[in-house]
Amino acid sequence: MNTLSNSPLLERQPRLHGLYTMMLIRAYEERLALLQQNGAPGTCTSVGQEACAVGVISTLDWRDRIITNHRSAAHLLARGADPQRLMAEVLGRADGYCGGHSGSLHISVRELGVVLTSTIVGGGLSLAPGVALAQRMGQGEEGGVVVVFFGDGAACEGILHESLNLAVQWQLPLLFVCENNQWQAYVHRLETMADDAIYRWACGHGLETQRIDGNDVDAVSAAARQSVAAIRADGRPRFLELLTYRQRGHLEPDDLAYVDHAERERWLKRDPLVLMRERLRAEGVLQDNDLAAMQQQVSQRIDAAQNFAESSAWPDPQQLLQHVYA
Amino acid sequence: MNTLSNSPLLERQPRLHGLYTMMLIRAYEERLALLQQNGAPGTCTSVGQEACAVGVISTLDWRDRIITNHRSAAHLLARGADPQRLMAEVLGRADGYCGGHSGSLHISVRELGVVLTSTIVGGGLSLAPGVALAQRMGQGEEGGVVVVFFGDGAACEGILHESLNLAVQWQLPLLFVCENNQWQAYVHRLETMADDAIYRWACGHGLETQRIDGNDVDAVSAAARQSVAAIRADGRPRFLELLTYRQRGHLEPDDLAYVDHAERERWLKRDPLVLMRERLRAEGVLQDNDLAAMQQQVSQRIDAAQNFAESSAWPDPQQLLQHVYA
Amino acid sequence: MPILTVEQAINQALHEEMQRDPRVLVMGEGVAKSRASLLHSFGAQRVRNTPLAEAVISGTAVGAAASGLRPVIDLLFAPFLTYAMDALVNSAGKLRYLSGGQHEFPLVTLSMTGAGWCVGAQHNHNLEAMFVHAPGLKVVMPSTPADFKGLLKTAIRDNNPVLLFTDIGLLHQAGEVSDDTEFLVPLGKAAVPRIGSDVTLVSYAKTVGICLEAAQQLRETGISAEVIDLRSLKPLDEEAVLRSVRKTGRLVIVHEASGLCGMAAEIAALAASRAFDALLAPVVRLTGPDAPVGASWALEQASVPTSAAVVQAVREMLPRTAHAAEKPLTELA
Amino acid sequence: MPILTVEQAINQALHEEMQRDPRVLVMGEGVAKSRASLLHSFGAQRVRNTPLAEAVISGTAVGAAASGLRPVIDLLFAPFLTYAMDALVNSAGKLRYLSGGQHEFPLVTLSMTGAGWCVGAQHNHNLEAMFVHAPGLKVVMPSTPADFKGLLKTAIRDNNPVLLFTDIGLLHQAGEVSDDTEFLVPLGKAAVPRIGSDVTLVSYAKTVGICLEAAQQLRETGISAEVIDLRSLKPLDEEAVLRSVRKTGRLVIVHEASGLCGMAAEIAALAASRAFDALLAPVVRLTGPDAPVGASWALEQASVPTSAAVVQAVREMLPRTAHAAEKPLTELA
Ligand SMILES: Cc1ncc(C[n+]2csc(CCOP(=O)(O)OP(=O)(O)O)c2C)c(N)n1
Ligand SMILES: Cc1ncc(C[n+]2csc(CCOP(=O)(O)OP(=O)(O)O)c2C)c(N)n1
Ligand SMILES: [Mg+2]
Ligand SMILES: [Mg+2]
Repeated sequence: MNTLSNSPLLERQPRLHGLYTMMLIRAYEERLALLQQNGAPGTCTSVGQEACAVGVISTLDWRDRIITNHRSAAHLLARGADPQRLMAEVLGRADGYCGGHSGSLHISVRELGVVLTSTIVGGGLSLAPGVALAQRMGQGEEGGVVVVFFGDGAACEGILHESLNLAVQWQLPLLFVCENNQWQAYVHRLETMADDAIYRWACGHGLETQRIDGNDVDAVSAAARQSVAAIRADGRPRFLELLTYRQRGHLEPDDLAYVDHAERERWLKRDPLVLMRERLRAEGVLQDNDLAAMQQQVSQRIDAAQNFAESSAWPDPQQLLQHVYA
Repeated sequence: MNTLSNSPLLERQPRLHGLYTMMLIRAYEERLALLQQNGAPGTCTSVGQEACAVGVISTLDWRDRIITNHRSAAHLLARGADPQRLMAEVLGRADGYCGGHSGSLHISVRELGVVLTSTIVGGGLSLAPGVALAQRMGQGEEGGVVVVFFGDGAACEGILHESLNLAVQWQLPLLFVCENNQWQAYVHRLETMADDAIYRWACGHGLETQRIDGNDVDAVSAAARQSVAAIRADGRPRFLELLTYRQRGHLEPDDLAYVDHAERERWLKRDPLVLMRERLRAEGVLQDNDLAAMQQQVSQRIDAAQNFAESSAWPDPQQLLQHVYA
Repeated sequence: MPILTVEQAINQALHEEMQRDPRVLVMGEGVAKSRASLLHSFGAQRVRNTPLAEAVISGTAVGAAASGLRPVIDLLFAPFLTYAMDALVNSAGKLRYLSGGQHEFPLVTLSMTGAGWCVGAQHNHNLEAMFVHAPGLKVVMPSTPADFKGLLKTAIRDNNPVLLFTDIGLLHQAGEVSDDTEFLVPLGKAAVPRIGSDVTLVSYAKTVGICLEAAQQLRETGISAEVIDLRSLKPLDEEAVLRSVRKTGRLVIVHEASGLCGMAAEIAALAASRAFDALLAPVVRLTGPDAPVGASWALEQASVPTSAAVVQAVREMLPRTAHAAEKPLTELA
Repeated sequence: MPILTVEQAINQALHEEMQRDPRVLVMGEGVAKSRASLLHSFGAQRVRNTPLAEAVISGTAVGAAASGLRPVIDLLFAPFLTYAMDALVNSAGKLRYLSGGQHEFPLVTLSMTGAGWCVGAQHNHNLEAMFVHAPGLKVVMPSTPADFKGLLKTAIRDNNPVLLFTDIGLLHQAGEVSDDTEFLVPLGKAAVPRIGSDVTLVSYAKTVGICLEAAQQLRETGISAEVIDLRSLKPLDEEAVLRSVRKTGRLVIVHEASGLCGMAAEIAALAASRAFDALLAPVVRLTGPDAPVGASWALEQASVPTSAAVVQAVREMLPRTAHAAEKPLTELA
């Protein structure tokens, strides 16, 4: 299939490609939310946070490894995961990336370097130093960097402290990316942390930290590019706090009854897709017909994904004990 | 018994009393180290750290609660524990404060407000916010403060982060006291933490922190007095890092083969007992005959403690199941 | 009597006990939202949202319990208890004993698990047996709305740490629940929701329903099954199990948790040592597989023992006439 | 063959495997001191002191294992594993399955426990059964220096997470240990250190010695006891147990861990379901009490099953002539 996603246009214009990926993520997750209303398993969407995933992951190359969590679709799609196999996994089908074993919450795709996804909040923070240690001890590609994505809620777990201390002390090539989306399931983060900032917790460990507008994909990728380059250069960890907002519920369906709507409105005005689209338009990089073509392709791919997923077989319950042990 | 410890001299002179308590602690722990050579269970002594315990605890009153750890003798004796019952406990005897169930590692003495001692490193940090919450919710004496003692090693456990965050967020009347004695069992702390300071980890949580010379009992008590007063006033937590040095081994016996002797020598020159003794002498507060009397009384009490402990009965193994449930 | 779901029964128990005793408080991630009615009635001091930090949530409960409060903590899903193990196993379970009886730990943990939400093994892991194995704790896992209410109320009044596990599959199940504020179900007492004489089916939580279904099906072929709902796993009502096994001579234990060192092992061992002479047939364990539970609906459902499997196990047990002859099979066709 | 203590056997196993495979590394609090010879041979990259932070030590091992290394972590005392439960139970045990088999977790955890140091329940807690109950893990608890070496080497080569528990009471016990670098003991194979025909004593770790003592004492009164040392608790050598029980008809299981949902329950359940027809007497469990272990020497010692108790249990079992008559008691006085 000669898709737009590997068309010369998008290749020439990484920022256009970034916008396209954000659109793909958005459409993918909104489709899943829709399917959920018809009985598919609920998912944790990252609608509103697409610039974090795309901004950071666009700066990585194939040597690098990613660790994600329950809210992983954006990270996976930004890394090039196939929406078909992803959606099949969410629906618990045999053709999913994990054969339906994972469902939406723990999807890892080893061939893409998306390793070790844990839905235990903070789980990824415990695993990441080991992946980075293996990297450093010659098990990965030379110069590879490990990126661990986690939320502001995960930052409250003690494992953040242990993970930071170990990464700094052992000089591990690890980029901590905290997507501070204001929410920890149904609790606003200001209810769980006295300070307004997560990066200050990291500062105490003496590593370089930055706090960035997580809805501005250009800003995110600039910070990530700089951090990743620094890690490649000296092998030491860095920390990014990305300020963003979870626009949809914690887990579909979610009536958002507990949400401060004024706050949400403010963030909706800064929707990362709209911000980027308008910026690229203003810069003359994005033409209306490109946008239409992108939109059309996104729809096609998501339709195809749904088709693929829904027609994929269920895993064979006879194989309940397969994959328990190596 | 009309002991010196409640003599008018010591009462008039709290600093003399402080010195006396440090001497008592030192003698008690050195005696246990000696007994260990004859088969008594090994103990974790706080020789060299006496000023931390005495400095902090001298500023508390009976409303207050203390949480300690495996290295608790100084805290207990500073709080007024009876060396006889303490030693009996260490020897695993029925007359020990915990009926021999605890041994040296988890001694709590509820009647003294020394509650919930855990030998799991970091255990006390997990329990302390709850004790402080009960205090705040009216279960303790009005205005009571909770003090949790922990080591630089415990500060590496993730629970420090969780405990600090909760205490700050919930505004708990809790004083965190980190006795940074340079050692984490057989590992020097500089091998486990990149930064030289523990208080900076606490700073990130936005609570008032101080770093104090833990071998100077006057400095410790001044800082503690100020912190405790502040907590009583506004009910919010504070943090003290006390810089000190573990002069003896982690657990008796210990050949100290792994120790940097130059560093140890530097610290031995700043032995907290010697520092205080010489200061009080120079100030004219301590006379030679007072010192001799104090020394004599300390010896008598420790001899009596040993006698008591060694002649105390073993707990009855028939009662193995007593005290499992309330 | 009013009809409540399990969820409502839990809330009612919390409400009544908070009303009765001002020392009771509820803490956990989002409890002030998930139990908004409690927040409304008792305020933010006693219904506390916590940070995402299970280790300190549970440690705080332990510290508070020893200091005069009676905390109930909601840890959401059972696998998250792995972060709470030091506080629960090393502190709550041991510090009373190690202190020679100085402290009491009146605290309750709530958590959910089991098949039903297709969320996979990091949410769906029936690990109650780990806490049964640990000393100093109590463990309950009820199967009916009434028992949820009555056991939770008793747990809150108990001076020891009690873990209550909620089988997700039961959350919306409804049943009669007394609104008597003194309605209590004692810890350590099994229920016998069905009396029978040919075989004893021992279970707890959701699989009690499966045993009852199986018993009904067996009845149709003339086999009389007794169903025991343990309700409380620790303390365990050993006598109820032994009494029944001594009567029926046959024992099938059914639960969703995996088998190795699980409750079924404990019950089987109990029978093999203390009802040995009464046993007429090999003891049968029907449990979840010794595998993590997959998220896919197909895998999740296959991890739960079915009534068909129970029926089959009992059928295979009954033709054993060597011993069975010694004991007439009541109403056997 | 050379004589080594358990401690030395462990070190030798680590040394040989680190020599053989550069991906093997050792991490833990103070390992560079406690295993100085490893540090000397393999350097600070592969023998790593860690901060005091069991959660991230174990998580790091899991992450490293999935990424091509073969970590061995020393977590010191078993109760400290409570801080490592998420990494071990939720990650190491489940993430292979949940990923549909994409990852392997070749890692080993070492920890000690058991009576002997008068340190109380926060150091002395035999909680191996918790990990037997958890899916996806393997658990070994050897009793001889040779088995420590052979099982540890096999564990390091295994592509799954293996927990090796060391009974403190054995640390300084010495025995013959092969210095063949390919000396391996398979996981999942029990040993039969004593063959007998009247009763089967099943045990592991330190209490194997107690069973052997008891067997010796029983021998003097003409009773022939077979002793099975499980060595590996998961995978479990079910056949070895069943074969023996089918031969002797009598089963006593002995361990220091407490009983409820422990290994003895599992073994008893196994016999009650799969060697039922062979059983001549009630199965007996002799375990540590369902209580935390006190530090006092007097309490600690009383928590360990004794050979006298084993002898007595067997004696009480044997006069049961009703069934015993069916089977001649070899050499019974
Ligand atoms: C240890 C643990 N506690 C609680 C949960 C339930 N839970 C899942 S996601 C979530 C919120 C996490 O917040 P954050 O880390 O900020 O990530 P976000 O969902 O906002 O992306 C919670 C409480 C869990 N999965 N694991
Ligand atoms: C969770 C846990 N890990 C390890 C140990 C073993 N241990 C006991 S004390 C100690 C050192 C603690 O260092 P620190 O907190 O600085 O206290 P210190 O001993 O210096 O007073 C260690 C490693 C333990 N008891 N608990
Ligand atoms: Mg968040
Ligand atoms: Mg220290």
